[in-house]
Amino acid sequence: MKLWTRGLYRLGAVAVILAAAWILVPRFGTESNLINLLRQAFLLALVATGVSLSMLVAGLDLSIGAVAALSSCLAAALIVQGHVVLGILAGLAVGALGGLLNGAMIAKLKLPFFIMTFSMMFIVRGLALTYTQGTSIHGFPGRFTWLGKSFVGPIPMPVVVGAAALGLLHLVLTKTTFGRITYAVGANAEAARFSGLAADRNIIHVYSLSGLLASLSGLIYIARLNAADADLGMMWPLEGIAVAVIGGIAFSGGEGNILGLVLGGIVMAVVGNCVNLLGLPARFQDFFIGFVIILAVLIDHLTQKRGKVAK
Amino acid sequence: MKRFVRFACLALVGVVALAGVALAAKDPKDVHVALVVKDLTNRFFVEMKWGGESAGKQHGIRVTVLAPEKYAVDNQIRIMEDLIQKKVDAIVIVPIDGAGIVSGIERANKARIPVFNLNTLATGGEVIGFAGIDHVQLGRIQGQWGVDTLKGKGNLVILEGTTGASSAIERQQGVTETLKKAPGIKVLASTTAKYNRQQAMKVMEDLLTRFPEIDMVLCANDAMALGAKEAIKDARRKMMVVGIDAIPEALEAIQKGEMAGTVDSNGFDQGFVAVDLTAKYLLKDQKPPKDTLVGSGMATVITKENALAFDKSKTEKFKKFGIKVD
Amino acid sequence: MVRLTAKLRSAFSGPIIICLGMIGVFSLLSENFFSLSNAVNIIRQASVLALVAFGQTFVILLAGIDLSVGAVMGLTSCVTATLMLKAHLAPVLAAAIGVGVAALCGLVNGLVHSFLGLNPFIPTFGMWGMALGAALIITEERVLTGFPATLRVLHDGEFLGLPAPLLLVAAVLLVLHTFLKATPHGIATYAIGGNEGAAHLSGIRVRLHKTLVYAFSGFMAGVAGVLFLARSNAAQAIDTIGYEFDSIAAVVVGGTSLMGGKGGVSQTLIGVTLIATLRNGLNMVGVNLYLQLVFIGVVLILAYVTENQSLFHFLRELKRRLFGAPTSAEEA
Amino acid sequence: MAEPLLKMQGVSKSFPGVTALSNVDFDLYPGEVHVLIGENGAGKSTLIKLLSGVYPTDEGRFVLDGQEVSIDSVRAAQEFGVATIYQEMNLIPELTVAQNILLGREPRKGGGLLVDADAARRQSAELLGSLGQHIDPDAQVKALSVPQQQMVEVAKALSMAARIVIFDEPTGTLAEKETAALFKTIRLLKAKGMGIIYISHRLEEIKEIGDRVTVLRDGHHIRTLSVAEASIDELIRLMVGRELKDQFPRRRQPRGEVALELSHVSLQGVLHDVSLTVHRGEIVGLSGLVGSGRTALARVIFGIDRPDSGEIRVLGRPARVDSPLTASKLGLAFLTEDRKALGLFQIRPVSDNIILAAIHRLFPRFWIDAGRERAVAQEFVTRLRIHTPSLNQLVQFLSGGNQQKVVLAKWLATRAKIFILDEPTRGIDVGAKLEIHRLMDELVAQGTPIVMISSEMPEILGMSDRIYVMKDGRIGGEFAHHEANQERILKCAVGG
Repeated sequence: MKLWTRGLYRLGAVAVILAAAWILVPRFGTESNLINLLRQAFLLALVATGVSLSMLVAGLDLSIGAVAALSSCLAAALIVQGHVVLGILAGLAVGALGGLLNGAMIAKLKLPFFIMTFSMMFIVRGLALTYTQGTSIHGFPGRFTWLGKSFVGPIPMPVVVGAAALGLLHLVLTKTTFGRITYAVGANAEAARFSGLAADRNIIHVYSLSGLLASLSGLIYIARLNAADADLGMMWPLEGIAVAVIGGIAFSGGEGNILGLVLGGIVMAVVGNCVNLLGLPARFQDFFIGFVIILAVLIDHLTQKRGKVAK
Repeated sequence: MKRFVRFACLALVGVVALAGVALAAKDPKDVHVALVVKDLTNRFFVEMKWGGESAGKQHGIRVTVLAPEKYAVDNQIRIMEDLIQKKVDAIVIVPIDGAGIVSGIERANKARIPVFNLNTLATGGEVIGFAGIDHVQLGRIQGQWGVDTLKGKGNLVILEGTTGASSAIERQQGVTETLKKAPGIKVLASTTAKYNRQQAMKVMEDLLTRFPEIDMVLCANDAMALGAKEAIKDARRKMMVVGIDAIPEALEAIQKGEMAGTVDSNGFDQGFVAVDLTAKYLLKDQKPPKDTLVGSGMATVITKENALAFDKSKTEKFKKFGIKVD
Repeated sequence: MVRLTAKLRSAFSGPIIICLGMIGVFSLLSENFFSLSNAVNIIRQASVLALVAFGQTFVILLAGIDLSVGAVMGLTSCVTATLMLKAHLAPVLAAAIGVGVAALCGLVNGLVHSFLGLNPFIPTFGMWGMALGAALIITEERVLTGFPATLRVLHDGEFLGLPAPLLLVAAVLLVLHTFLKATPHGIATYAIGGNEGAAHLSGIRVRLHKTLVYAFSGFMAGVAGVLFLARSNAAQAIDTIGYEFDSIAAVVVGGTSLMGGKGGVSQTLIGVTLIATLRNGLNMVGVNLYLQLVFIGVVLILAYVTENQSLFHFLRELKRRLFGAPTSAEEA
Repeated sequence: MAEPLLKMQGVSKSFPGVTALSNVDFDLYPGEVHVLIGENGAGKSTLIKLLSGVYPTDEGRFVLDGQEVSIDSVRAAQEFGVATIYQEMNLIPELTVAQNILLGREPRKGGGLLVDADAARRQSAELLGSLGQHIDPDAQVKALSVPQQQMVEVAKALSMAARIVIFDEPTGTLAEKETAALFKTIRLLKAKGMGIIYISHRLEEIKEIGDRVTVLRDGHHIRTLSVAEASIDELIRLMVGRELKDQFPRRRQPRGEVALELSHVSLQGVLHDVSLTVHRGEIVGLSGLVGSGRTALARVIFGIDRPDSGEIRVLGRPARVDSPLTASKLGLAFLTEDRKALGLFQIRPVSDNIILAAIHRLFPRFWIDAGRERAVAQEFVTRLRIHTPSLNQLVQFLSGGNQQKVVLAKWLATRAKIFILDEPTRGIDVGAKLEIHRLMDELVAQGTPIVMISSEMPEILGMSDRIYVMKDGRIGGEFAHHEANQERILKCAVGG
């Protein structure tokens, strides 16, 4: 019950924001803008999945941006040679591998997630730059840019891919044993161990998945930009946290869901979009986002209180 | 622990005493010049690095190229401080911000390490010379070309560089100068995309929905132009996109007809000239001229017609210095 | 004999070993690294981070976290600069106001966190956005320069031949250390971090205390912001972004537990020194930027590992984990 | 009789949704121990939390020797001389004994700015001395044993110049000997003319330590009577409002083949050459003092700690149990002592908590069938009479007894073949206690063996078929239930 009511509150809030934007901001409602809004929202949500998954197990993955950069640069190197499928697979593999390393060090060697992923961020970014030597890899075959540029009816491919990935993730989290164990580990890792669950293995899988999704976002981005740079996703960890927080993923672990994440993505996208549509300087964006975060969390806080009362 | 500290202090004193007598060597092998650029994740500065290193090779001196991992002037100051400690023979600095870097240069002055200022003019401190491209001029070339090709009327969007960065301000200044003389041209929006490709793509997406009619986009560097052009492609719109810097990727885009043009800011020569002059100063005491203007590789906008030729000449030059281009 | 080695091991714990190791390596690779002037240089560079990290230490001792410091530093330096340029205030006054603003940001963090019981990540991260936005707005994203050099004394000045930042940091360290170890409030800080409920039941005003600690963290970020201004002699909103994570890293690598209740400012100083020495050394040796990043990451991990489980154990563990052995049965 | 030290009149308190206390009267005389009993949720804890200023009171008067006072904060309570020793430890492990005792009230120097460490050390030493304890004031609390920690808490109470000391389930974590020591201390406080409020679920303790006893039920004051005239059965009746004849329902039966066998198991410094056998169809009681290695043994059996030597045979086959994962795969179940930290997923719904341990058995094919999940959860909720508004209720909102039932359900769902229950009924009310005992009896009736660790002598004696007594990590002795009695076990545990 409780979780549902909270979901509804958030849905309502987003509806209000959208309505307000629609009325107040010129050209907000136009088809082209909505499409581009949709695209930005889903890409943000996708980027945030990496951070959110680690948050679900009471961790935090600061290395997603760097991992995405490295994996997409390596992938790009293969793709420009025409090995599209191979490149994509390699990219995803590298991402998952990076995540695996994070997870293993955190779960098995008990490194604090902060130190591990923070250091990982440096290491991986460094490797990516060493590989590209600071020049971009560009000129992809259409068979690849298709991933970021083509449309399904009016819907841009990134939205389709993003929606598919998020939907799949939603199923995995709600309808599978892996999902349940993930929430359990986030709620109380020790209890999970003492209940005979493979908590450590779960944490490793979660971080690997987070790395995998990061590299997927990376691939979509380079397909859109039609070029891969080693400085891809510098701000992703912070953007991801913002989306996750607005989406109601709890830092304490074990709370939050994908629906919230998508809503968070929409809110972030709307804020940025409106700032540009209103012709305000970019600088207002950060301010509003910080503001929205507090606001979202306050709403959440109140509804949570309700939840307790409702017992 | 205590014991260690005492030992460390003794050791320090000893080393300092020895280090007392430093001798200035004229043998090129021992001459060490450090080139500090803004950022090494950007092709333009990578070419500037190549230029510097090539000049170093010619003189047979040692050249180290450094850059901050974060685009912030304080980090450049930090690097300069470290180089001062390292007692390099000279520092060539490409300030992220002309005013912000001053305290760094002053520290070098205090340590009597000659500083050569490259590309972006520092507003204070003593430098043995400045070499650089005239950013205002680059802006003028770009703007004028825009005015001419639009035949004096049309809708224009401008993507500025990182707000506050002097190169961005100057390039913008050049553009606006020329546009003032063309009242027929309407500037719909002029906003920053932080010299960054991702940023530019996002900003452009929003601008495209905001303005149904855009004829031309002027970008303060090619990275932004390339980002913008992708956004335009996705929106299935057509308009001319012009950049600055003439990085290979832009040249390809121009040949493909995806970008209308770009202006060469000649990173390689800038790097080369700066290190060359500094080396001459160190080895042969030749005081470099106060200001050296590095010509743009081409005094006009590079378009489909001359892009190929320009690209060739450039790769020729790189080959000459034994730089292998991907 | 055994006791002596034990003593040595405790004295030369984790980060210190790494520090000494680095100093050794860098001294071999760069002739000018091991010199008094470079030591001073490192101290100058470390001073800003040290001040932020001290504030962060208090927050982390409470098992909290303050993500806003980086942005708050920027806000402080921008406010101070603006006041000097536009309102032509006396630098000292301007700085005071700047620090005041920072403390206010911290206070808000503290209030939202402790009185609404929100996870500290959230208010402080929200504050990150708002402070950064505010700084960008008042500076219109420009770099502010050309104000009286009065403040630069803080960074460039010398007293009795000692660099001002050294004295500043040393003084702050001394005060904070005694505060933590020898005053009721210091003990209360450890108590709250160790067991909040118990602290409350012992009559400690937990919420008030927490709020003040966050305000203090903001205050320290402010001071650091002013020192940063004095150092670079230019104010820009985004320049200090990143200090939030750097400071946390410094605190944790130093050996203060993210779980709270364990650690202190002296440990943090070690962490800060380690990071500063590393960055300086890499430049002195002339390692290229790309590899520098890799080194920084690796050393941070090593430092933490050696600090918290002797490298020895770490390797044994690693071996055990990798080549399936008793403990890896969970994978079975 | 003297003036009452404390009178509480018409005290009421309600939380959103629930009325915790309605119009309760309570009084306390100097030099008496007033015992407070009642089932979980009866309002005991609420009452003392009001008295010690943790919650504000809705209605009611507090009269402290003659004059009315309002206790609006923990500090206020302390200033009125009310000190509370809570069920869960309230010390800070990282701080020293002295720092803990005087926390928040440190002796000052340097113009009140600095803590006078020497004075603190002296005062703490004195306080502990007056309790006949010799604990180093500079020792870190985390280095102390459980009973020592409790003595530190008492010393802390004394340091507040307390006139009223509240003990909330103090013996929960103590074994008999330590309990005896604590009672000695309490008598000492009585002698000093303090008033003691004593809360416990262990009715047999009341006779030993109490003067008067007040029974609460569902937030109402039921009756206050002198311990002399109160019989255990009557008290139980007053608490649950219904007859509860036998607290220990056991149907003895012939034991089956060996299910679990430990031979010469040792763990550096904790366990020494422990050998024991558990047969199908029997409950084996593990008795002994806290820290005698009972829990350590359970942890070894369940693979949390790895023994240095010795062999463990499960269902006849030698087993290398090196993690809870393998343990549960082998059909072992371990209900831990600390249900909050190690047993429950507080922020997850009841249904999740019930199915999680069995998740791979119930859903071997990765996908979770929602219908099946609810069915299983519902089955246990009904069978164990877990009181919850719905299967989606978050466990954190259930009462202690029901939480314990959920943990038990979690293990029952795994169809484990051997159960290890560590303090299965600690801190839960008589009603729930009985139900859990019934479940244990059902289990063994079906042949499933149970190893039960308990510090409650009656439970050990009442439930076990065989009893192992542990002492300093060794098996001190073994008794069949008919030959066991309080004295023999105690003698064995204390080793007189």
